[in-house]
This record gives sequence, C-alpha cells and structure tokens, in this order.
Amino acid sequence: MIKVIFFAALREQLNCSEIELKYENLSSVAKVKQAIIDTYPQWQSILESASLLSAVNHDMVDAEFPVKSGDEVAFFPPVTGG
Amino acid sequence: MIKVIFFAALREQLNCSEIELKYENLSSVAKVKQAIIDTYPQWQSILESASLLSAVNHDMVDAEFPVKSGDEVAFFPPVTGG
Amino acid sequence: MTIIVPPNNQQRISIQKEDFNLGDEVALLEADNHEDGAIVTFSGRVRNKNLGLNVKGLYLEHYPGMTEKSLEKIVDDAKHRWQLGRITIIHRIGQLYLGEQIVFVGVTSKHRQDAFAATEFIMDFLKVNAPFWKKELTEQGENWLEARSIDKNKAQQWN
Amino acid sequence: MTIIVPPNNQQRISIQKEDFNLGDEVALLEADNHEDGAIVTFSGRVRNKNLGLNVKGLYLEHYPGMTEKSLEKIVDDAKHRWQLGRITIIHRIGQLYLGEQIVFVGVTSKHRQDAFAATEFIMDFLKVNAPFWKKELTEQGENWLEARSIDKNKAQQWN
Repeated sequence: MIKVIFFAALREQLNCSEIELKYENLSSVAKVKQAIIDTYPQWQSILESASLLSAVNHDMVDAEFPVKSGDEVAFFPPVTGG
Repeated sequence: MIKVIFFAALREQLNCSEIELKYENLSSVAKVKQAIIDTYPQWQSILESASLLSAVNHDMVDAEFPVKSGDEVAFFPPVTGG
Repeated sequence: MTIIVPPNNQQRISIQKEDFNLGDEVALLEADNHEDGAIVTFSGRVRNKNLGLNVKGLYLEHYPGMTEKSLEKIVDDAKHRWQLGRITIIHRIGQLYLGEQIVFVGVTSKHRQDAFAATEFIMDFLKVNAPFWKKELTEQGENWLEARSIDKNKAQQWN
Repeated sequence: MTIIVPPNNQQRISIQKEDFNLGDEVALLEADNHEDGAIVTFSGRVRNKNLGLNVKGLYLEHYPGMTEKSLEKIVDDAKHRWQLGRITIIHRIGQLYLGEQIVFVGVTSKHRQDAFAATEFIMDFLKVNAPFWKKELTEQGENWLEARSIDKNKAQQWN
C-alpha cells in the first residue's frame, strides 16, 4: 500500500485529505499521481497543476523520484510559512 | 581659540585629554596637528601615526579639512565599539 | 518558566500552537554561553496588509513530521556554511490574530557576520522548503496565500 | 517599566551605562506597530576570548556628542537605502563584565530582507565610524583593542 496525503488549498479543492493506493507498479511519484487520476478522473486538472509540489517520506522530491510500497507520498501547493 | 581633545590609547600615550590652541592660521586639521607638534615636540612620533583619525565638530574628516576659530578638533585611534 | 540550559552547539526546533516570549528565547540562547559574542534574531508577526486586503488573522497549517525534518536540514546546511553556536527556530501553527508572533529564528556565533548570514539563510529556506501554508482571514473572506516568486529568488541566491 | 509608544518611523539612539532588557526593547519596537511584519535584532556581549587572552571584562570609552551624531547619520543612511519602520540603537559605556550586553540594534520593516540588510549595515558602520574604544581587562593586564581590518572591509562592501 501507498499512503497519499494532500494539504492546504489542494486538500480543500479535492475535498480529501488522505487516500490509500494499492502498490501496483507505482514506481515513481509521477506514476502515483497518474494512478490517482485514473481512479478519480474529476481531479485531473487540479492534480496536473504545474505548481504542485510533492514529498516522499517527508522529503521534497520531483516527479521522477522512486516510490516503494509502504511509502508516504504527499502533494501540496507551494509553501507559504514564515 | 581651538579646542583639541584626545581619546583612548592616544590620550593615555600623551597623558593629556585636552589642550587649547590660539587660532593663528590653523586653517586645516593638518596645520592644527603641526602646531601641536611645534608646541610639544615630544608628541611628534605619536601624533604622526598614520592610523590616527580626526574629527572637526563631531564629524570624522581628513587632514585637509578646513578649521576655523571656535572649532572642536579631536584626534583618536581607529574605533573599536560594537 | 523553567529554563533548561542546553549544552553549547545545540539546536532547538519547535512547532507549536502556543505563543513564545522573545526575551526568554534569547536568554536560553545566551545562558552559560560565554563563547558567542554575537546573537541575531528574526521574528515575524501577523501584519495588517497583504495584497491590499485588511487582514484580521491567519490560519497556519503544516505537515507534521516533514516540517521538523525540513527545518533540521536547513539548520544542518547553515552549520556547514558558517561557524555557529546555538540555533533556535520556533514556528507557530493554528489560528493567529493581528500582531501575534508567527516565527522566531535566533542564532549565536563568535562573529556577527556568521550570525547575520545564518539567520537570513534559515528564513530564506524556511520560506520555500518548510511545509507551512497560510490562510488569510480578511474582512472580504478567507483565502490561501500564494507563494511569492521573490522568496524563491532569495533562496536561489545562496547557491 | 513604563513603555512609551513611539510614533511609527521613529528612531531611538541611547548611549548609556545601564544595562537594558532585550525583550523590553523588542516590545517597544512592536508596540502599536501593525504595519511591520519583520523585526531583526543584533546584540553583542562581552565574550571570553580575544586574541587568546582570558577576558575578564571591558572598559568602553566614547566621544560624547560625536557618538550620537555618527549613529544618527548611519541611521539616516540606512533609511535612504531601505524601507524601514522603527530603529533602536543602544550602546553601553563604562565598565562591563563577562557576558554583559554591549550593544543592541533592532529594526522593523514590512519586508524581512530590508530589516536584515539595515541591521547588518548599521552594525558594520557602527564598527568603523562611531567613536567608541574598548580597553580589555584580561588576567595578563589591560590593553586597548586594535581595530580589525575585516571590519573596515565589511563596511566598504556596502559602497
């Protein structure tokens, strides 16, 4: 399984904070995102926003970063703290 | 008259904190310094130190800065506050 | 308040709902620390204007776990660049109102230029890498803040 | 302590024997100031090593009148370079012991980069233009500190 979590404006747009995906060849962040879109096609335009950031196991990573079963993947808008 | 004051290590080396000079053609900081040396020749090497700074009426100035009667002229080592 | 004196070179990172006292934080950074002559602090507060709307307050969301990890990495990077003593980062979360403190960064060092550089570096990377998000509460309603390109540019200048 | 709230954009320069409280100074800079989200402070203290000698304390001499004038000029220069809110400079004189505070600079601004730059600028020019002199009291005796070329170089970098 892969745990996927959404934050801030993205979570509100999707109206969803967390989903679980079966790990079936989801070997990169990009493939995880595509699997979500395949399951929830109504999220496509929101999840394909160029500005969205992603993290795997609490590290910010890019779309090609490898993912393995048990990982925590997060998607969120650019950060605005401080 | 011109009031001349010395600070910090310079004051201790000269063992003098303040002198007054008659204003007689002391039209620049350099001329004030020369007049002091003429009066106190034992101070020559100390006052001719290249690192000494000077101020006229509370503004840091260089040797060619004009001086007029009634001015307060100060000589001191490089500053070390903060 | 009980003040626990950290050993030298220690760092403290706190993500918290509660307010903090800047004087107490500086006292902690200085306590029993006679090696570091310089201390630089930054603090950020909720101010009353952003994009021309009247701000009543902010709601601050974060990503628990990743936030701490990202701040630890920023602190590690700073310690590799400069000779630093103690470092404290406090970032508040939840509901904050006008004038309230949001963030504190404090750095001690033997030399002032190291303390200045590290404090600004930490803030610049916190702004682009630490997973916090601000929702502004204005008289016209709520809205998530957009990231600013100036912050991205500031962080890139350190490369 | 009675806190007098200064109008915005005001500056405060104090040369004093007495110690000061950093938290109180920050409170003064922030009081009734909802426009400035950023505050940067620098404080310098007597540390225990200089040139390898054990420092017990410092004696700080200054040039009354010129000191205030030189600091006002530095503040004016900073205000021409950046958009600043309130500025406080406190510098102590006389006998100071290990760990005691020597100097405080605090600057508020709408934007953090202005507050960082101005605080460092003020310290850099204070170090080379403000007429203070330090005599160190060490276990080996007293000696006037020599100015450091690094401080001159730091100030020249702002040109």
